[in-house]
Amino acid sequence: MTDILNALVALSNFVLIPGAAYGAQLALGALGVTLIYGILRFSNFAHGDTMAFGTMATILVTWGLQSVGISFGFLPTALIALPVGIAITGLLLMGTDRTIYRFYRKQKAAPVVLVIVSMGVMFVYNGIVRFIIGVGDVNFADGARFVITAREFKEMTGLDEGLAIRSTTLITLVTAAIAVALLFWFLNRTRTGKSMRAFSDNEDLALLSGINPEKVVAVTWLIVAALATTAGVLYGLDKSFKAFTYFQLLLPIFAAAIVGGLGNPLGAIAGGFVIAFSEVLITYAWKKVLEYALPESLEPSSLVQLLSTDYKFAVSFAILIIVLLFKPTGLFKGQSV
Amino acid sequence: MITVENLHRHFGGFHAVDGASLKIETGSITGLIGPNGAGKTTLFNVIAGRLPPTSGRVTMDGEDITGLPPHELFHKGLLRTFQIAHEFSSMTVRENLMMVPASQTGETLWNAWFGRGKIRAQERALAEKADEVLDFLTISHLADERAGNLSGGQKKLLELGRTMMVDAKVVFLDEVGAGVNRTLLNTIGDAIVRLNKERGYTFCVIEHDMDFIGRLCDPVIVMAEGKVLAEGSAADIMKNEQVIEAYLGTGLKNKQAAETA
Amino acid sequence: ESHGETVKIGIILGFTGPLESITPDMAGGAEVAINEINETGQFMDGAMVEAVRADSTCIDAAAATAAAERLVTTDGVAGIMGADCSGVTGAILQNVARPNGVVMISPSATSPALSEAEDDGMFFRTAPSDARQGEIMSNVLMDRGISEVALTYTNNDYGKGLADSFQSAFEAAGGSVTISAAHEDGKADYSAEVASLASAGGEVLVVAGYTDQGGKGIIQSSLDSGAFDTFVLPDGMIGQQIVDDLGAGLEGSFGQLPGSDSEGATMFQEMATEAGINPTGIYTGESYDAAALMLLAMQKAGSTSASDYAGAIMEIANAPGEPILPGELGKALELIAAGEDIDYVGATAVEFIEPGESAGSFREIEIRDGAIETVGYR
Amino acid sequence: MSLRAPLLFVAMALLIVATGLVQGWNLALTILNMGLISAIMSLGVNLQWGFAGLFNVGVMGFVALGGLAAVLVALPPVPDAWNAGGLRLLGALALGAAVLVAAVMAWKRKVGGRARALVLLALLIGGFFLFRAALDPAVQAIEAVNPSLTGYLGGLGLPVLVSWPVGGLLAAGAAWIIGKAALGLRSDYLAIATLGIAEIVIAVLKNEDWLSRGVKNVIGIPRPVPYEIDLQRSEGFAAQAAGWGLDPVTASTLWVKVLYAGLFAAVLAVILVLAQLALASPWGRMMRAIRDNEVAASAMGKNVTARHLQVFILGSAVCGIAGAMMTTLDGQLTPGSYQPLRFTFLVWVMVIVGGSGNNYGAVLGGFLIWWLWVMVEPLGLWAMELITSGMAADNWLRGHLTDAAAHMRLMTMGIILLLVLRFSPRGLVPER
Amino acid sequence: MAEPHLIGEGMTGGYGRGADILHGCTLSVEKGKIAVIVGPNGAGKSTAMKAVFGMLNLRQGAVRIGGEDITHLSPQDRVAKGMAFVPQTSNIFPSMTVEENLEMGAFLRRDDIRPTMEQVYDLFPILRDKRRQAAGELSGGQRQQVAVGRALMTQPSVLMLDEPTAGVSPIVMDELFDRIIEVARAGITILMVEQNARQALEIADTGYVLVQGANAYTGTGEELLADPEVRRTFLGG
Ligand SMILES: Nc1ncnc2c1ncn2[C@@H]1O[C@H](COP(=O)(O)OP(=O)(O)OP(=O)(O)O)[C@@H](O)[C@H]1O
Ligand SMILES: Nc1ncnc2c1ncn2[C@@H]1O[C@H](COP(=O)(O)OP(=O)(O)OP(=O)(O)O)[C@@H](O)[C@H]1O
Ligand SMILES: [Mg+2]
Ligand SMILES: [Mg+2]
Repeated sequence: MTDILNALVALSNFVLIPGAAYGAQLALGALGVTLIYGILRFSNFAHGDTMAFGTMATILVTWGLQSVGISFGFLPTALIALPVGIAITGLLLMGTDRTIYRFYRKQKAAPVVLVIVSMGVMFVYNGIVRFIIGVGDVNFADGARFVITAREFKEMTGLDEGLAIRSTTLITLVTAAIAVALLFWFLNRTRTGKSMRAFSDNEDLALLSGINPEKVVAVTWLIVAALATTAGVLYGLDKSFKAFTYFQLLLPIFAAAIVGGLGNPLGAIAGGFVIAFSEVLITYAWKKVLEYALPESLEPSSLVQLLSTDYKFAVSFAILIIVLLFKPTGLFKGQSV
Repeated sequence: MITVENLHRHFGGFHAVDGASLKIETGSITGLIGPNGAGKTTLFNVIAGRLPPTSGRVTMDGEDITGLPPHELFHKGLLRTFQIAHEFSSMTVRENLMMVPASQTGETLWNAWFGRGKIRAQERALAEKADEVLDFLTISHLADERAGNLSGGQKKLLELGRTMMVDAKVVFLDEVGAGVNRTLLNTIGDAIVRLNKERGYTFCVIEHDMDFIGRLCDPVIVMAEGKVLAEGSAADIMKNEQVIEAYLGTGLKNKQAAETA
Repeated sequence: ESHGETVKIGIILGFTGPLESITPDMAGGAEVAINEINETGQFMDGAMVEAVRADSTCIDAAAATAAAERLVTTDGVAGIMGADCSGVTGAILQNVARPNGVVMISPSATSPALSEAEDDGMFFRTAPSDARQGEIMSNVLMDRGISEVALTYTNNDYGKGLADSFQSAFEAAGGSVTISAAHEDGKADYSAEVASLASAGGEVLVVAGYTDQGGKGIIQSSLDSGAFDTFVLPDGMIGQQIVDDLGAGLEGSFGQLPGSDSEGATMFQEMATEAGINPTGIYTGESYDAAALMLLAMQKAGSTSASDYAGAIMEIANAPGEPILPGELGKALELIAAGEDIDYVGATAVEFIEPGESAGSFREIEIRDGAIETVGYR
Repeated sequence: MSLRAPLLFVAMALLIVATGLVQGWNLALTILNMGLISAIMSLGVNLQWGFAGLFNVGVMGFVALGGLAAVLVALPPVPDAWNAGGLRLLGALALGAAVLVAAVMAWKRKVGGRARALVLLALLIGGFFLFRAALDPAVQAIEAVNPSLTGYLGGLGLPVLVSWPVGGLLAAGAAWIIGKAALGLRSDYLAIATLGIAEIVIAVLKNEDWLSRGVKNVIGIPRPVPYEIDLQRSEGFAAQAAGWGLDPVTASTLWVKVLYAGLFAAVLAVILVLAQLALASPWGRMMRAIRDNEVAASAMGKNVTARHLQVFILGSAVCGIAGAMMTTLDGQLTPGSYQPLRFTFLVWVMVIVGGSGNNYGAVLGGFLIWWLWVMVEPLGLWAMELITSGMAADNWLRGHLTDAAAHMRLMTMGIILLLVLRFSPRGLVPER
Repeated sequence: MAEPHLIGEGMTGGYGRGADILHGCTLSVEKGKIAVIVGPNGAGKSTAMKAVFGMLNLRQGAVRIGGEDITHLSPQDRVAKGMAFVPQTSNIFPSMTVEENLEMGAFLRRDDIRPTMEQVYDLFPILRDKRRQAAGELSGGQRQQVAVGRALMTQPSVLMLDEPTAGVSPIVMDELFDRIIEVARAGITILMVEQNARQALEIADTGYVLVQGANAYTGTGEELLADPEVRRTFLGG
């Protein structure tokens, strides 16, 4: 019996919880990507760097707060700074839209042109972030890192295996759930949300219905700023902030948004978990779990690993491709241009 | 002859085509009418291979053609137009027509690279043919315009024009008349009759303009709610109470009564 | 007659790209040596040395080649301190350095394959060979009575080479490696790797990576999930930053990095701190040494032409001669000018073996009370 | 066509010449050579996107396969490794392929819903373990052969030029498999699928050491042109160089680059002519029709799937050829250096900035963006100097900015990219 | 006589930098009346409608509503002035449900829209059944009904319809024409393009025949219907 419990705890500790944490992080990022795709109809390559910028802004404010001695108890101080970070990022995004994207929107440029333009923006944000905060690792987490550590868990339960739960994991999961619910409600139930969908569906007709495109775009960027900054800060609290890693996050985030179905918030969430779990599960070495779960005589001598971790990205992409082969526009029937 | 046997096409729980059976006789101009949402376009889409049927069978001259992809059906001589115009918007109007004929020499890369001479002759013939068609459709001045820039009606004409670029056996016309000027539509009607008489094309025509149907089609098949409601000559159909109730309405009946009177 | 001339040295490192967070300190290290030389005013009858930086991008061989081409043909550098990643280093060596006859001293390219590259005697490196460090690491573990380890390495020539050499040495010595799992640098999440490492088990986890890259992510994730408490850290993983970042988690972890029982390392740390660069940054000492060696060799040959001074590098690096520590470059210049032999020791106890690479003696360290403490030399 | 394209090409040539005059001809030729290769890559992508609207974001994978070809063709075989496990390895691969073929055949059988799925699953899982059981020992044996220098099977020892077409074939083969599976996907969904496949290709290259030494890299790939050192040592060449008024070192470095440039230019010219002929033919018209409206094209008798597959294979093959050329030029294969940013997205930038759908545009974009990619570094530094020139030497900001100067590189790239697209949103040489 | 409620006067212009499509075209409608535009394909009917709605840059001419010059207003501002427009093509939001399409029509309204929506459903009963379905999945005729419904939701004072009956079945067409008369009686100004010209001209107060971007014939609906030349050349005999 305890063996079974140990097996379950080991599986949770190394697969389920980390997978859920990573999945929720990807999901939050993917929400932003999917929203831009859904409303403005292009894949925004600058999203990773937008997350980096938002996080950087939040970090700077956090430092400010910390230096005057403000903290948030067992929660990270960065959460207090977050709204300010969002506001700054919002300004940046709206400014970018004004100076750059709007021109192409007016021209009715093909989506792929906007994609390339967003690459240009990506390079520029890239530079801005590195100018301001540099290229190194920045640790800005404070407050309690764990809700429960592996050791505490072992002591509490007397099991051989520990179970660690980080506070950021919980915050991220809760935030992702709230964000997707809010976004879903906003897009499908509110007037502004519907007008945004209308704008994405048929821009000219939206105009004829009296919808103000500039307002739609501004609201979109503001929500994106909130999503990107929140995602970036939560990720940074969990791991650490480093500009290059945020750029690298872009690919799994895109993968999540696409496999879930572009333009669909629920899809972004589902996609995040699909990507995260396919990375963790397929390359997992089942040895330990089986040792607990199976009788002595059947215990495996090898690692019982389907593929080595070298292939974890390959595997997650392979799963993504297989999903797409069966569901060509993603799990939740996304849009396509 | 095209036969459709007990054809079903469902979208989720909705039965757009719900057990339709009908025949399109070789050499006929068959009309297909019915209320909006009766399943006419869906039926066309299934016959022409655009949508797979949920169940049922389609044959052409005895051969089972159910579920064949559109391009194979095209090669068998089955052509169709689209209710909502599907032009190649970034190509010129002439190119839109010239791309239609199948098995052009220049459509293989080998010939594109090494058979320039042959291609040139064929292209010239194609361009001439295209210009003839454009002339007929009264849009020859637009030959070099991007098709995306055409007016709504002109796009419908282009749809029709494509079917005139090749020798087809069976042509399915989905509301080519909607949005087309009535004077021009009459000319088109004449052309359809001529193609039917002189070249033996079989036509199946969806149209809501009863004048047009009445003038051209025999027989007329009426669909409603995914099934065949009635079939017969145009005159019979227009007197059919069921059809009047579901489709024609009393307004037109009154008008026609007035006109005949 | 070279009085008042300017000698240019190219510094080609990946200032953008995956290694962008460590390269500024590396370049800084090299520039510390250059400034030191300039301040003496005794280099080649009063010539001044100027550093010209260029971006290797670490990953883009073609861009790196173009950058090196510019340094050599446009700026006319007399030697190249670089490059960092083995891939671009090989490309620059073959396509620019060799054809133009320019010396390259890389502070960090550790691929064993580079030893065999055709180099016409133009290529040197101050980074220790992966093969040697593997053996040392195996000894360190064996001496501590540890016989079962899990191993993860960064998936490049450095990590792979080190992991391979360690594994074969360790297994030959009777130890067992439960799993050898690669990790990619700069990725978002390392749960999958840690899950497999934990499942395979082992007394300690050997992390052949970089302090601010995937290696740190792996350790962080292992600590979070309680998978391992003790880590074995080779050179790429040792730096004060990671100790500060991970706090108590690294307590009791140990490892080794190139270094000898000389004051060189400490002296360099002081100099670096003064110059405002991170003294424990990876490969900063190696960069300092690379630049110093190159310049001293020029002094020795009395020429900035590679064909003249390339041969002098080995002579200077090794005994016999007066040992030279960081901060003593002025003395070295004087000795050379006086026609005496020197034995450059530098920040990393440079000792060159054929074909021009560091033999490497190692310093064993352990993390105690949040500090990196030296526990011995090997 | 207007004068725009020729003028832009002249301007591009002038840029390169100016680079030569200001910064030296070696640098100019280096840029030109990679520019030629970039132009070929961007032609390949243009074939897929510009002609047929296929959003292939897996360019990197095909380029890498081309690079692999250079190793497999040009390096000498490693007899010890072949003896250790070469045949066993080939057998294992054949077994793996057989399992896959069997699985595909089982899948194609129209009968038996759930039973078929189960059989398929059993086949795949069983086959996978069988395959691993056969493969792993062979791999271990091969990789154990002098791992720091070889540890792989080596190549065929043929002239490296052979690897260019072979690279194309390798990429084409991969494209065929990928196309069969994934071309049903549209727009961004196809994009992410191809991106994923490219990542898988790179993962294989990085981790299958028996194939091309994985991350340990293969260096010293033989060249199709002489080595500078040999030229410098040759009496005849020295005399020649003196005749040109150059010292042997400069002359040899220039000469080698000129030779490469000639080879690359020839390949580019052939591909460009073929692409241009294809675009202007009925085939090109058919492709554009498919790009504009697949549904209508298919109703007009065009086999959309087959055409997509064809053009996907062609474009990928072109990328593969370019990849082999690039690896030849670098003289080494370093799988770790294949990054999507550089080998996929930068190529896309070339196509879009040049003008998608237009072969000349793609070529121009290839040259221009490559030139920028190399030149933004000094441009960025220079801009930074300009910005900081007014500041005091010990100004904190100045120090901070100077430290960050390297990042001006990407920023400059971004700004120039945005400027170019601002003034010609449809590319420098638009389709029409 | 006071100026007509809606007037597009001497409109000249075209798309982008291309050639002019309209050449001094004039259209006007009195308040609560119906004006119908007919003409061959490509005559510029849709272009004229777009010009009146501000979706085209006019080089010459003016558009006035109730005497107020609105030539330089954006389309949204014209919606705010009580104008509604059903374009000829892409006139629905395809991925939104039928009901959401109708709601978007009422985007600028702040009052209760339920009654109007009920009216639309009464007029087009099929839409009630399909109200939760994405409009892009509807049949051609059903889409057309959604498009007209969307415009009616605006409760406009000027209603502009570009071929509203294209593709709708006779029974719905009759309903639609009846409804248009009703709407006009309620004081709403109606400007529409029709190819079902005979039915349309029967209910028209004013008819315009447009040829090559210019007015060719103008008169009451009856006059045009009675003109044999017009009948033969434009109305199909
Ligand atoms: N993709 C789809 N998903 C769901 N329902 C659909 C889809 N396509 C069509 N339908 C439904 O099927 C029914 C039949 O549509 P179809 O287009 O065949 O009608 P139709 O007879 O051509 O009508 P019309 O005369 O208006 O063109 C309609 O009620 C429509 O809403
Ligand atoms: N977006 C556009 N760009 C350029 N030219 C256009 C554009 N739209 C229409 N045209 C051209 O303007 C002319 C008038 O088009 P318009 O759509 O106004 O015709 P219409 O009278 O409404 O015809 P129909 O009855 O066929 O709808 C046509 O010749 C067409 O080719
Ligand atoms: Mg229909
Ligand atoms: Mg029109």
